[in-house]
Amino acid sequence: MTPLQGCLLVSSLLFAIGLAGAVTRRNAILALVGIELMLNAANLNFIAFWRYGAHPEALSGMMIVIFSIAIAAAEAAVGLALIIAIYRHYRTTNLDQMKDLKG
Amino acid sequence: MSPAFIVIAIVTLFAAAAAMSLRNLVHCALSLVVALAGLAALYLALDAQFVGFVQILVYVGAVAILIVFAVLLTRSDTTPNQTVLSPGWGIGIAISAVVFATLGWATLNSPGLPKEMLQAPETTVKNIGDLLMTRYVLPLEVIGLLLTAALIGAVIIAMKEGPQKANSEEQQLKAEKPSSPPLQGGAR
Amino acid sequence: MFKTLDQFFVVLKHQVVGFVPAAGQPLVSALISVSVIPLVFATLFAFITVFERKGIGRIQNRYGPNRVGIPLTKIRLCGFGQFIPDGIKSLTKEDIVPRAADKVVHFLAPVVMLIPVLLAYTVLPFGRNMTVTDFDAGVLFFFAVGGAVELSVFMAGWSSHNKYSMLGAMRAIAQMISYEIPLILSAVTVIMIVGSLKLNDIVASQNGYTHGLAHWFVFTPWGLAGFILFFIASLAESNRTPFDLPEAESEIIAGYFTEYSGFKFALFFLGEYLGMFAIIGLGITLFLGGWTAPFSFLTWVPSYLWFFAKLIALVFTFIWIRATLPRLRMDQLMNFAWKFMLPLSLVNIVTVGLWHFMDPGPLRWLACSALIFGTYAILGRGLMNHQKLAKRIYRFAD
Amino acid sequence: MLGEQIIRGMAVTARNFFGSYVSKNRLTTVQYPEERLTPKENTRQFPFLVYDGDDWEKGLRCVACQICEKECPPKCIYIIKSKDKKPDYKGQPQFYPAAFDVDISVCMSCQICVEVCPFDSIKMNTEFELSADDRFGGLLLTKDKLAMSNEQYHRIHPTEATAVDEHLAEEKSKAEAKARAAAEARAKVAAAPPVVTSSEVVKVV
Repeated sequence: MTPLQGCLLVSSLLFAIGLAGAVTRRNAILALVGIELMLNAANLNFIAFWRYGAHPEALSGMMIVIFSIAIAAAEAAVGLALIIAIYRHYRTTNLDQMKDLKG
Repeated sequence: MSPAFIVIAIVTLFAAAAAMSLRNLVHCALSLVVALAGLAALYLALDAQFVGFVQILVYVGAVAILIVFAVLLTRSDTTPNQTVLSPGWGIGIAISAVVFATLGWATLNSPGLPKEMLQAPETTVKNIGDLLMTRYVLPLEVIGLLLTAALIGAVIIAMKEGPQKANSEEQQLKAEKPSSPPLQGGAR
Repeated sequence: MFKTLDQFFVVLKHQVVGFVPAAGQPLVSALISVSVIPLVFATLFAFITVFERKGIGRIQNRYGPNRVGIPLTKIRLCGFGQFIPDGIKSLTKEDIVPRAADKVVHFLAPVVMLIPVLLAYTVLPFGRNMTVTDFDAGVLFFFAVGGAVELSVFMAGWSSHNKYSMLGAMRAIAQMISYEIPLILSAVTVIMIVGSLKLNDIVASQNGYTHGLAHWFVFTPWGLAGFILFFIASLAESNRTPFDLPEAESEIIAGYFTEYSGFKFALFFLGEYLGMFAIIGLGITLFLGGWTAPFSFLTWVPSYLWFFAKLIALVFTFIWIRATLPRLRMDQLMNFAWKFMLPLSLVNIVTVGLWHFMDPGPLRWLACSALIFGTYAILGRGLMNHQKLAKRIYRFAD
Repeated sequence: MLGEQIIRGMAVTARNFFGSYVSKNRLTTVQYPEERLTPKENTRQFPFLVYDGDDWEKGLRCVACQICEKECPPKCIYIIKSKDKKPDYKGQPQFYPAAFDVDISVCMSCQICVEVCPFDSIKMNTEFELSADDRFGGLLLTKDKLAMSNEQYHRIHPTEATAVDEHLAEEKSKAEAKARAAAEARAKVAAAPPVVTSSEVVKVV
């Protein structure tokens, strides 16, 4: 196993953990946490490929990760704002009880 | 792979698993912080210093606090005796296991992956800044716009509904004591 | 002679490392650096606690502690031995953990507080050639590890299962996040001028003299504004009066460390003071020229002495402010951060751009000063207009 | 202008800071064990028993009437009345306390014992350094520890002690005048046929 494969395996395991959490947990906040973990797994992939790739001096992988972190922060802010707004309405963060989006 | 990398990777994965499986939401958030800090350490091990610091600044400093605040703001008393998992949790676990198997198989069997690490490139903050201002200037502007939109959107979504309610409260107070001047210096 | 004095510690470390076989040299070098910093700053902390008590005493026309000197002798040292009994007391006290507390998180919180604070010291230049690691993104590293302190505050407040702790933690986090923005924005001005996030580069660019006066950034209009903004924000970041709402004794009985006692409380106390020194050290590096001397005829004084002299002077200003100003109210605190500090620091960034592109001369000075001062006057007026000070009326009490 | 008042306040505190080093009379506190303020005349801490003359056992004014024991709200006074009598300052035979204990760990310095004492024998002390290493015995003041001479009483409460002395002297002179009158009457009775019955004499006394 080469170092790059090790990085990729770690990132795919992280992605699987995030996916499992996002799909199985009842709580909306934890679903969001799972999505964050999946995003981070993708970031790790980018960094690994940048580092082991043919042209690390181009910094392209790093750039994508910087933008992706910015997007993830925005996503977390909006997602949590949505969860809080829904909580105000339904008094719950349980995803199974948020079945209708009529408002 | 250096032993440090392996140790950090194991800690990160365990923390991530804990973040997804613990019962107490605050514990979940705290183990998420450990996982994210571990990822930052992985970035440092891969010579991506700037990204590692940004990861800590954004995730540990901001996103984790945001999640913790959300957990505290949405505390409900009904959850403890219910299960923490959705009804179809078996299928979810199976899907993610399949995803991991596919990704792992693809990783281990791809022929063209580079084997050796090249000489670490000079990645000063100055280089990153130059690139952001030349080649990536359009994405940067778009990100700026997105962040502004997200900021405004988050504020509007999470804002308390109804200034009417606050008004009615004020009117009630006024009706209670019509002659009294407005409260000054007191807590609102 | 003065040169050797200036480089004394650097040479000493090289000598010590030279005794070690070559394989272990990096490790020993790192160990020396890592062990010296906590030692020096813990000593400074011990000294500052007494200094603070004495200073506040004098400001309130009291003596302050003046009894304890060197133990087992009659030498009193004006009471500067007071930290010895204080330390013994807090280390030997019973460590009480509430029954309802989350034991693991309760235990981890002080540790999580102290580690990032100590990490922050690794990038500060204490003297010429005296930096532990000079990261390329030093300022970013400093702010990144500073962000982890909020987390420990939350852990302490949440795990105590006490409403006052929780309130204090919430106040602390809200305050720290709000004031981190003007803090970073005021540091950005310096980074824009220097063009580097490396703290040694920032010091080097201030290490010059015109007519005997140093090129410190605080001697420019934007630098002065930036320094004052940074100073106020660092007061809030280190939870000092008048921004000490998170640990307001009279309102929420010491806030997030209400349920801490003994050694863990001492760790929190130490972490708070070390955080204060670190952020002051950053302010010195960014605006006050780091270890450089203010006048060219004073350059013979060893560089680290300048750093610590500036540090102690600023800490004294903190103490002076603590003894002068009362605590703010929560809404005043937030108003001040978002309606005054943030716009002013944004205008300050614009001013730095103007400063960068205008030709040197009195016109540049005039334009930049006018821009900052005008904004200050307008924002200050807006802040003052909100509060129509009148006699307080108690509606329900009488 | 924003910040103007802050600077003014900082100037005030700075003036205090430097002024406290320059002028000693700014410092209001006293370095306690070495120098101490003289207690105010009406300070009161815990009770003591006044005695006249040199011998405290003989001169104790207390007659063991036990009024203070009954009136004491926290019940910190404990008195045993003597079996025999001895003459008081007026020369009359009176009981005296065989034991008189005040538990100052219980005493709340209310001064009610002083108010009720008809013989001006219990007064309040100004002594406050009463710490002891024994919680029970050390804070229980017995008769010998409570006794304090009239001169000492004059030293700590001069005005009050003078008033008390005047009052006692008046009482004494009155009693003496009365005794003289009674003696004269008795002499008259002895000379002339009895006019006053013996029961009336007793009443007068």
